[in-house]
Parts: sequence; structure tokens; C-alpha cells
Amino acid sequence: MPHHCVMSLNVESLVESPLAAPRPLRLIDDTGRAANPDEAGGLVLPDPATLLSLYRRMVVARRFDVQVTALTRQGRLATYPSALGQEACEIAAVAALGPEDWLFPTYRDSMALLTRGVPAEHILASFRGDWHSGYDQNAHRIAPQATPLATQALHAVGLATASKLKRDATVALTLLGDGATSEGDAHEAFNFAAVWQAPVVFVVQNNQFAISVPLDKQMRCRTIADKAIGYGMPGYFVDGNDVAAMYAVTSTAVQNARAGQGPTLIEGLTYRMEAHTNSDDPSRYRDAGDLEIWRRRDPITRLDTYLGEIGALSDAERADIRAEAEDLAADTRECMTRSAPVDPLELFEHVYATPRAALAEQRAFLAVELAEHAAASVAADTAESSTAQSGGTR
Amino acid sequence: MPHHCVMSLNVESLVESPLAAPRPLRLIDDTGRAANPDEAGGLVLPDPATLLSLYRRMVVARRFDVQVTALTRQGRLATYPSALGQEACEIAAVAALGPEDWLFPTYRDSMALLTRGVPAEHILASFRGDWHSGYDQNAHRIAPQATPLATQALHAVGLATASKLKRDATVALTLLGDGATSEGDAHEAFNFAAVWQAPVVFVVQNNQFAISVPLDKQMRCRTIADKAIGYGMPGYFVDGNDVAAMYAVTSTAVQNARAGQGPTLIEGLTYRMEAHTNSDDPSRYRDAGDLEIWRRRDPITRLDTYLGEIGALSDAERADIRAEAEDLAADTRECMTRSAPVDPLELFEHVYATPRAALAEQRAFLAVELAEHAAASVAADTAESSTAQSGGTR
Amino acid sequence: MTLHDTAPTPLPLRAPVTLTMAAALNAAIQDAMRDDPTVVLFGEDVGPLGGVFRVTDGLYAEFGESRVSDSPLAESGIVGTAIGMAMYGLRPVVEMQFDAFSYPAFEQIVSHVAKMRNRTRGRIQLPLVIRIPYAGDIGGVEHHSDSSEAYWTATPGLTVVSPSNPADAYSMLREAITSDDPVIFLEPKSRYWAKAELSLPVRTAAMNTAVVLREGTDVTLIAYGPTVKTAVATAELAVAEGLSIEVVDLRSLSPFDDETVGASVRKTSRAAVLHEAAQFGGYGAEVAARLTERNFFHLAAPILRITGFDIPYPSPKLEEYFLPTPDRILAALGTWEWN
Amino acid sequence: MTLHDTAPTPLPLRAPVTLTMAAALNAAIQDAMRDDPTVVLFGEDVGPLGGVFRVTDGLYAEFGESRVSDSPLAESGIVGTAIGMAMYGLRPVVEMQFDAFSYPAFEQIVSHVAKMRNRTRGRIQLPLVIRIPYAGDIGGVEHHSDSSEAYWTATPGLTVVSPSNPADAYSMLREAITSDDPVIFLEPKSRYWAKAELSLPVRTAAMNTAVVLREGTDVTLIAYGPTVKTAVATAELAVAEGLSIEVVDLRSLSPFDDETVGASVRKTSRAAVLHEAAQFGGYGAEVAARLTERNFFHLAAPILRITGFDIPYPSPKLEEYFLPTPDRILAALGTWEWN
Ligand SMILES: Cc1ncc(C[n+]2csc(CCOP(=O)(O)OP(=O)(O)O)c2C)c(N)n1
Ligand SMILES: Cc1ncc(C[n+]2csc(CCOP(=O)(O)OP(=O)(O)O)c2C)c(N)n1
Ligand SMILES: [Mg+2]
Ligand SMILES: [Mg+2]
Repeated sequence: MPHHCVMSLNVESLVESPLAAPRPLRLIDDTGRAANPDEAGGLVLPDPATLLSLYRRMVVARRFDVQVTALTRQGRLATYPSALGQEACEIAAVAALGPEDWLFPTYRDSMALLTRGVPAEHILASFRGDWHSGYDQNAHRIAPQATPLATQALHAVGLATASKLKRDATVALTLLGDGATSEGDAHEAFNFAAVWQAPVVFVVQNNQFAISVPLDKQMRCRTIADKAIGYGMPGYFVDGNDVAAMYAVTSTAVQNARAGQGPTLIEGLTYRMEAHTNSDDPSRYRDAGDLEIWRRRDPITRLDTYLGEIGALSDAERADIRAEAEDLAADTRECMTRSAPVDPLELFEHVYATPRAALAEQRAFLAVELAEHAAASVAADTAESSTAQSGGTR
Repeated sequence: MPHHCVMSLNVESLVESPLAAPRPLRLIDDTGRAANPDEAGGLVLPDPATLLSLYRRMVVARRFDVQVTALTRQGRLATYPSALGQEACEIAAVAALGPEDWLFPTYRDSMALLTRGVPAEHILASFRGDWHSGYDQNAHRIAPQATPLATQALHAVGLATASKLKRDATVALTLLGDGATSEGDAHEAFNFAAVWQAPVVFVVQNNQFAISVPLDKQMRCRTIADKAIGYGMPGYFVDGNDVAAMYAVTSTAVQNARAGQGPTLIEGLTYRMEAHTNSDDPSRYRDAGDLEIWRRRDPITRLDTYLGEIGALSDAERADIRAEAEDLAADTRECMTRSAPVDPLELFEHVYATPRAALAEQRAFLAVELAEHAAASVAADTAESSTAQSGGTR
Repeated sequence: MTLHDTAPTPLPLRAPVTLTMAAALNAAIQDAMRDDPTVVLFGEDVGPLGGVFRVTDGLYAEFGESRVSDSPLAESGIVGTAIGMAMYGLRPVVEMQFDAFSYPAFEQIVSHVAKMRNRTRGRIQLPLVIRIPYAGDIGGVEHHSDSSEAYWTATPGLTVVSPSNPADAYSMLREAITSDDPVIFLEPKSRYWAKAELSLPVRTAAMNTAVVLREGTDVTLIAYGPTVKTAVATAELAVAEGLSIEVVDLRSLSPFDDETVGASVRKTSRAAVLHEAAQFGGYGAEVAARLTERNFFHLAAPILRITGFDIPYPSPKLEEYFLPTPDRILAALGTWEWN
Repeated sequence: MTLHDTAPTPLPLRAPVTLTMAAALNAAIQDAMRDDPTVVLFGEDVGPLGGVFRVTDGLYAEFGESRVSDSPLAESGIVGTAIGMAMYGLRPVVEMQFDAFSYPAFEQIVSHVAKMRNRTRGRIQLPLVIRIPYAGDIGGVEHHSDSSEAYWTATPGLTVVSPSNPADAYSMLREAITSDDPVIFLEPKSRYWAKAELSLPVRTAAMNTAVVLREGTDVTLIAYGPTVKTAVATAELAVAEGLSIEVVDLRSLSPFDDETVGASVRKTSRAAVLHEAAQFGGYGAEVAARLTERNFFHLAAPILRITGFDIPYPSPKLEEYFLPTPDRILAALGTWEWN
């Protein structure tokens, strides 16, 4: 019986031939010049006013990110995942959304939150350790920054589907990392979105690392955008450091979603310039030289050059934008050094909508404990201050 | 600020254009004639002896399946998921494997087990309710028939990776359903396999239904084979009722895996002719007319015609094969009507390799209870038989 | 696939009919959907098939694709998208086909369903119901008879209930659907075919309370879901032995109704808790521990746990040896020193 | 990426060195890998980075890609492939980066890791170790401080252990790796930096036993993992109050060492169990319930559970109010009637 029948077979694998070599879509190249039309793949360059607005927001967001990283090094925050270098993805995603749309960000996307109008202090409350999510999710239409990877993508699909069922125009956009696409939830989100034709946009920020794990240990396909094929949805591989291209693709995807054309998967190829978080040590797993390469592809520098060359960005404007950024940085420093009181009894307030006797009991227990401690420390303070007084002559 | 900037954008979605229209690879068509060379995509028809062997095994396996379905209707088994109509996929998958390879089947793949040499009674022990898995997994190199969907695909990838790490030639092949590919675990299995270049073959039996849910509510891509692109592995869309094509593709994939070329995803397009299990009612969700269409694509009839026409299958051979099938059916009936004693105390034997005091206690408890019941029923029997005797004159 | 905002029509009391628990659950969903256009239903095979236990029978025909739909086959996907829908004002009712198949959704349930409200300081609540056909005693093959309650009850943020009869099934499911908290709704499979005569819409005790099903003076048997029937049968048998058993149907596993159950235990001074799940780390441990903590000096004997063994749920032919039976329960009660 | 069958070289006793728990765990894996070529290690960031807690530091450099590898980012995938490797004769040691991130692997752990041996009548055993950095008290943001032990201990088929100090960390991890049963190895994050002087390879008590860490006569405090330190601190404080506290370090959560713990409780007649997890449905319920069942007439008071509140684990600034402290424990012991 031919258990091992050796056949010389020459079937073309679907994966090899029929797809064109992957080349990211771009509108403005590394050097700040308009990209070749064949690189743009039909994308139309946003007008200068739009680009200038994107530029301003990138500059401001970066200043914020740098400031928060510094504050974190000073111990003001428990942790902070910087997105330095990923401004084009972050800002384009937000700029593509309308006020009625929902954003589903991750821990890394604080710049996106800032750009969508969340006050710095509210963004940072969670990283400072005050509460798990510190802003008004409904007012901003931004879900809590997700930590369990890829889980929020399903929430985005669900919300988008609900919008569709209600015949609303609301679109959901979710940000994901390259690593997160390996999770089962990413697959399920892509598939549900495609099957239900949900008005949702997936923006994968391919910063080429999941903490220390490089892309080639994460996946073997050519691009993350390729994955869209397996779901029957459009997928775009975009230069994630070109805010013009990211914005053009993402806003089209949002429009398409709103128009009932279903989901889109967008990959922005970028690079995480900072450590994963403040407690990470990238020297263990990546070459410092790569940073230099990616610095040359910087999304802000590039747009600065372009806008400067077309005469859409003057030094006065640059100064104005820098001033806005510095103001924000100062505010951020100020609010992060201000003490932020937390109320331990709030721990019991939000777990359930329906009150629970057991939680009321536990709250009462903690209230008594706190009162006792307060009394004890007043007593101690009194004792101490009298000691101090009596010791004043020593 | 241009929240809603309407851009007329004309980017080609990767999904639409560059792939050829999906057409399943085939070697022998519905009518039993050799398929057009352009349908074969380079596949080479297995030789007549191989085809005859596949034919024999399909006929025998189908007879088994039909017999077990009948026994299940008679209440001899708790449940049985029939694969009637899917013989080509089931048998080709097994025929492609060497004795050192491992098979990771699902609940539906009893025909595959039979073909790989598992005694009928051992296959059916689980469906009869004796024990969760009733055969010697190591002797046959067949993992337990998996119920939690897609979970076994990861086990196959792990085993294949271990084989690679040990520099063994063992390949793992796992069978999956179309519905199961929606699970996160399927995604993770495909991705791990591709990244690790594990010697594993995924055979998806696309029988177009997941219980009652048709394919178009399960996924939106053109074919399941398309999904391979998103993992960077070869994917084949095959006529799953053409055993010649299924065998050619699967054995090549097994060889490639063995040769260090990594995983392959194979989709066999077929149809579930029976209900999902005996407790299902397909009239609620599908058109009986579809059965007729698929009966005309029957994998056995088709090969019968082909082999008959090339003179490789005589009526004598047919009779011989039928006799083998009937013998097996008779044996299966016989062993399923024989009583199969189970030992309740075995419940405690296999949970842990390391003995546990608590389980020993519980085992002892049950032993006492059983002894008491036995004593009580002996007493009752004695009482009853004396009643019966005294009542004998009534 | 759109959802119309029709005005809720109040439902009149209907003539009594005999209903199985499955039919009562079906009626509960149907009535909830008629009352509230934001209730949507999805999961595996809940559409045209009506679910593998037919709990959703006819709903697809009545409410259509926009409100009743077969989802792709992925439990994390089902729960995860239900979360998103609930965030947008819908009230999703989703089904996990069997309880072992809720495990792929574990992360979504534990890390999001249970925590979203707390995380967002009450701004986002998730009024969703996760229906789980639950426990064994139906001759099911592996993975079809798990009792998963210990996982859910150990998770703060979840409300976990289990009805034991058709009237409660209807009433509790309706209450679960109107609850602003997410509810894990455990449906004992072995009771799907239990019948009762009901005038719908029936309203029984509040979902978060326990009920004394049968009064007694000597022992309290604490049961829920599938073991309530066993407890009642045991109480009936015990009469012949001169033992008066009080049966408490917990109904709500989380929260636990300390008041009702505590009162019963203080009255009888002896109690045993029954469940199908393995004993070690099972929900019965919580019941025994908290009742003991709160009523120690009223107890004449330790609270017993009469449960499945500490092994995986057995294959069909062996489940009878695993499940607590009235005989086993009476024997266990006999191990106490009765003085 | 190949695995060489090198002969195991017996490891000599080395000179004492001061090690953190993280370093002791690292040494345990290193020694196990040196001893047994079938031990392989993989997970997220365990390779060149050495894990986010550096527990696998240096192992990639020593053993290379074939035995130490960064996997794709998917926990179900990690556990699922580990199962397949174990079926083929390897002994995988895998890491879940933080305990809330073990939840995506829940189905693989509960439906396969726990059940494979039983399912196959002992023919397939799964000698694998799932390391989970566990519990809080490290100022971690949400999802980084969960205590998941109740989920694993409620699952028959799993062995669940947690060391509280570097010596046990080394010894128990080595024993876990040689065990033919799958082991959930819970590493208390807050103790990663606790130090001890050790001569490796150190061997402490058997992995499945509890240990009396400190003798006492009035009360038994039962702790494990992160709360052992709290228990010892409490015992020290209590001396001043004239209270003699015995501290039991459970070490093994499943199986539970009834003998050691029962003996202590019978001796002191009073006990409390400590854990970080929420109380309701927590592991402490099992401890309290089984000790009460077996030692009821030796108890002078109900066994107390001094634990986290029944709420999700709080954000960093609030965790101090959530975690059991020596003060809170002493106050709780004061609620007993001491006569
Ligand atoms: C389910 C889950 N597993 C593991 C982690 C731990 N973790 C946090 S971030 C991270 C890497 C994520 O990489 P990627 O998705 O590429 O996003 P990036 O951090 O690069 O933005 C890991 C493993 C997690 N948060 N959730
Ligand atoms: C994780 C999980 N969810 C749900 C089920 C229940 N279930 C059993 S078979 C089945 C349909 C599977 O469809 P498919 O993968 O196409 O395989 P087929 O039965 O058609 O062979 C479902 C939903 C399961 N076994 N496992
Ligand atoms: Mg990344
Ligand atoms: Mg199918």
C-alpha cells in the first residue's frame, strides 16, 4: 500500500505567485518629497490645510509622549508605553473619525486619546495608578485603553454591528499591534467583521516588535495586510510613517464603512522608537543601529520638510505649534506633580449596578478600618508633634 | 478640521484582483472521467493500484459509517457524527500518512480511524459511552478524537514541532471542519505552524455546514484555502469528493513537511450527507434538494465509474470489496450488541500519574457503596426470586 | 439586518399551559424581545435550527436576521462582540452551546464582562446575558456535561444564577435580560424537559434570592440547578426514615442569599450542600465556608458537601456513579453523629 | 533548531550564593535543562529578553533557539502546542506573561491539559509546566495582579503549587519539571525579589506537601505564595500581644495536604486562611470547608478567611486597601470570642 508514494508534484502554491511584491502605499517619502505615483496606488494627497492640521497634532502629541516618558522615569507614573515614532498612525486614525464614531485603543495609544480631546490628566490617571480607566469613555466615544491584547477588536466589531442594526452612521475604529494579530481574538474579530459586514476599521500599527519579539517570529506572511484576504475584506499595506497615506487610507476606510461597505484592515508599517515600557530594556533584543534607520524615516520630520517645501509651513507656524506643545507639556507636568487623591471606598461603588449586601458589608468594614487608622495617625501625629516640640530645644 | 474629508480614492483592494477565480483542483470529475488538465493544476493522477486501494477503503469505511448510524438510531450508541459523503477526504488523509506519523482527528473522523487500523469497537467505545477515548492512541499514533473545535490543531503543531526538534521524520496531520476554522485556536495553529515551519498538514473538510450554520455565515473569503496566504503557507483548494486529487495533494503536503518545507493548508470541498449527529434535524436549515446535487458528486460512485472504465475494477473485485465491507458491518453490529462492562472504580485510576490521597479516599468510598448496593441487590434478587417461586403457581 | 425601534407592548397574562423548561426559556426570550427592541440574540445554531436544545426555536422566524442570528463559530467572538453591542445600548442574549464551550470565551468573560463596569467607574455597563446549558446527567459525551459554576462565581463582577424549574426559568431569564449587570445564566440540561403548568408572564421570587422549596426541621439541603430535584427526592425518601429535610433552592449563586439560607441553617442546625461539580474547589466550598463563618455556634455538625468526585466528568455509562443520588445523600447525612 | 540528546550530567552541590526568587527559578530551569535534554522552554519574550521578570535570563544564550524560544503572541497557542510536544516526549516549560494573560489559554488548560491523561486511560500523559507570574502587590496596572488560583484548583487533573521563598522556588520548580503530571506553577510576583542564601541544587520538602514555617499554639495562619510573608509578619507582631501564631505555608494548593494542615489546626483549634484573591468563591473557601469538615469538633471558632474584597483587583494606588495586612489580620483574629 503506497504509504509513501513519492509523487513529483508541481502545484503552484497560492501564496507565492499571484500577489504583487509587497510595497507600502505612500504619498510622501522618507525624504519629505511627494512619492512616486506608482507608490501611491491611486491614493490622493490630502490638501495642505489637512496636512498642516495633521502635522500640528503630531508635534503636539509627540511632545506629550516625550513629556510623559520623562515623568515616568521620574517615578510619577507606574508605567507608560510610549508610541514615539508612531505619531502618523495614531493621529491619522483619530483624524479619520467623526465625533459620533468610536475608538477602541490599546495601552500604547495615549497620543490618539490626546488627539481626540481627552485631557492629559484623564489619560494618565490609569498609568499613574488612580483608576483603571480615567476618562469619560462615553463623552469621548473612546473605549478603555485595552491591555489584554486583541480583545478590544471584538468589542469594536460588536459596537459597529450594533450601529448597523440601529441604522446609525457610527463607525468603530480599533488600533492593534503587530503582535496582537497573533491572538485568536484578532482572527475572530476580523472574521466576525467580514461576515457581518460591520462598519469597523482595523488599524494595525506594525511597529515590528511585540515587546522583544520581532515580526519574523510573529508571523510568516509577507505583510499583515495579507491577512485580510483570508477574511474577504480589503487590506492595505501602508507606510505607517507617512501620515498623508495613513490618513488617506484610513479616512476612505471609515467612509466605506459608513457607506455600508463593511470592514477594512490597514497595516501601518512603523517602528517603536522607545522601549516597550519604562521597565523594558531593548538593548537585550534589538540593534541600536535600527533606531538610526528609522529616525531617518521620522513621520514629523518628513512632513515638516514637505510642508516647508510647498510653502505651507512657516517658521512662525512652527513656533506657534511648538508653543502649543510646550504649553501642553507644562500642563502635563503640572497635573502629574499635583497630588491626586483617591478614595478607597470607591472600590465598592462600581462593580455592580445592582447593590450587593456583601459589598456593602465590606465597604463598611473598610470605612471603619480607615477611620481607626485616621484616628490612630492623628494620635500618632499629636504624639509626634509634642515630641518634636519637646525635642525642639535639643 | 477635516473630520470628514471626503476623498475619492481608488485603491485596489488586495483581496479583489490578483487572485485567480477559485476552482477546486481535481483529477477525476463528477462523472468519473479524468478531469481537464487545467483543472488538475499540475497534479499527477495516482496509479490505478493506489486508486483501487483508496476505492476499497472508501467502500469499507462507508459501510461502517452507515452501519454505525443505524446502530445509533437503534439506541446502541449515545451519539454518532456521520461523515457519509466525506470518504474521499477521510481516506486520502490517512493514506497520505506513514506509520510513524500522527493523526489528530475530530469526532467526525471515525472513518479515518478505521482506515488507519483502529478496531471498530475501540473507535465506538467513546460514542457508546464507555470511556472518553477508547483506542490505544500511542499504538495507532492517533490523538483522541477532539470535540472542542480546533483545539487539536494546536496539539498537532506542537507534536510536529517536537518531531522537528528531535530531527525525527514524523509528520502530524490534523482534520478540521469548516466551522472550526472560525475559532481562535485554528488561527493560532496555522500561525504557529507557519512561523515554526512545523511538519504539519491541515486538512479542512469543508462540508459547508457547522451543524446548521452554512458557510456564508461562517466566513466571507472565497475559499478556506485563501486563509493560507495570511500565514505565509501554501494553501490548496481541492475537490474534496475526488479522492485522487485529495490524495495527490495531501501526500505531497506530507512529503513536503517531512522534507522540512513546513506546513500546508488543504481545503477539501465536500458535503455532509447525513445530519450533524443523530440528534440533529437538517430539515430545519437546509434544502433536501442540495442532497441530490451532492449525491451526483459522490466520491465512491465517481471512482467506481473511473476505475471501471479504465478496466481496473471488475465485478469480482467489487463483490470482494463488498464482502469485506459486509463482514466489517457484521462485526460492528456484533460488537455493539455485545455488552461492554465498565468499571466504576476505574474513574479514579487515570486522573493523575502521582497518586492522591483524596482520590484514594473517594475510590474507597465508592467501592463500599458499590459493595453495599451489590449486597442489597443480591438480597432483593433472593427475595424477588422466592416471591417469583411462590408466585409460580398463580 | 436592521433593528426597528418599536414601542414596547405590555404583555397580558396568558392562559395556563404546560411548558418544559426549554419552552419556558424560549417564551422568556420571546417575551423579552417583544417588550424591548434592544434585545438581540445570537450564537451558534440559535437561528433557523433554534439551538441544539431548541431553546431559541421560532425566534428567528419571528424576529428575523436583524435580531436573531447564527454567528461564526467562535465563543470568544460571540462574547466579545456582545460586549461591544452592549456598549452601544443593545441587550444581547448569547448562547454558549455547552458549558465546556464557554471556555474559549473565558478571557472575554473574566477580563471584560466582569470588569468593564468597575473599570469605567460605572460609565459603561454591560446588560448582557450569557446562557450556558450546564451540568450533566444527560448521557452526554465528554465536554458536554461540565459544571462550570465555580469559575464564574469566583469572578467578582459576574452575577450567576441557575433556575431549577420552568417557572423560575421564565421569571429569572426575564429578570436577567432586564438587569443592567451581566448575568451568567446556567441552564441545567437535565431539567430542560421538566414540565410545569404556567400562566405567562409568570413572576417568581427575585432573581437574586434563594427560596425554601420545602420546609423541614432536621437538616437543610442546599441545592441549585440540577441537584434541586435530587434534594427534593431525598427529602421525600427521608420522611420514611423519620428525617425532616428542608430544601433550599439557591437560584442565585452570586450573589449568595445569606439571609434566607442562614435562617434555614440556624433553624435546623445541620446542612449539606449538593452539586454535580467536583468537590475540591467547587462552589459548595463557598457555601459551607460562609455559612460556617456566620453561623458557627448554631451548627450541631459540620456542613457536608455531597458532590461529584474530584475527577473529570465521566463518560455516559459511568455518570450514575459520579452524581450525588438520594441514597448517597442519606448515607452521608448518616455519617453525622445524631444526638 | 534541533534538540540534541546529550547525556544528563549529574549536578554537583554548589557553594552558597544569595539568590532572589527570580534567580532561583532561573537556576531551576537551567539545571533542569542541563539535566534533561527533553526540557524545552517557550513563551512570550522568554528568549533574548529573558522574560519580563528575567526568570529565563541567559537561557536562550546557553541553550539556543532549539530549546528556548519566543513564540508568537498567543497563549492558547503556547499551551496547545506544549500539549503536542509533551505527547511526543518533550517536557515543555511555558510561561504565561501575567496571570490575566493565561485566560486565553483557559480552554486548552481545562479541557486538555487537565483531562488528557484521564481521557486516554493514562496512555498519554502531559509532563508540562505552566509558569504563571501571579498575584499583586507590585503596583501593576489592571490585569497584571490577578490571583487565578481558584480557577485552576477547581479543575480536577491539575496540580497547582506556589512557592513563597527562593529555596522552595528552586526545589519545587525542579520537581514540577520532573513530574509526569501537568503543573500550574504560580510564582508570586511580589516575591520575585525576595532573597535567600542557597546551595544549589537545594531540595526542600516534597512539592505536594505543606510546611509548618513557624510554630505556635493559639492560632494557625494558613498562607501560600505572596501571603506567607504577611502571615509571618503577623505572627511576629502578635508576639507582643501575647498571641502565639503557627504559620503553615501550603506550597501545594492542589493536592491539599490535609495531614499537615489538619494536625496544626487540631493543635491550635483556631485557624484563618489568607489570600489576595477575592473571598467569594476563592481558594480559601476550600481550605475552610475541608478543614471544618474534617476537624469540626476540634475547632473553637469558625475558620476565618482574610482575603481581598469581592471586587476586581484595584489600581496601584488602591491595592494597599485591598490586600490583607498584619493589622487587618490581627483585627480579624480579635473578632473571635477568645475564652
Ligand atoms: C493576552 C495578552 N497577552 C500578553 C500580554 C502582555 N503584553 C503586553 S504588550 C505585549 C506585546 C504587544 O505587542 P504588539 O501587539 O505588537 O503591540 P505594541 O506593544 O508593539 O504596541 C505583550 C506580550 C497582554 N497584554 N495580553
Ligand atoms: C469550542 C467548541 N464550540 C462549540 C462546539 C459544539 N459543536 C460541535 S460540532 C459543531 C459544528 C462544527 O462544524 P465544523 O467545524 O464545520 O465540523 P463538522 O461538524 O461539519 O464536521 C459545534 C458548534 C464544540 N464542539 N467546540
Ligand atoms: Mg508591536
Ligand atoms: Mg462542517
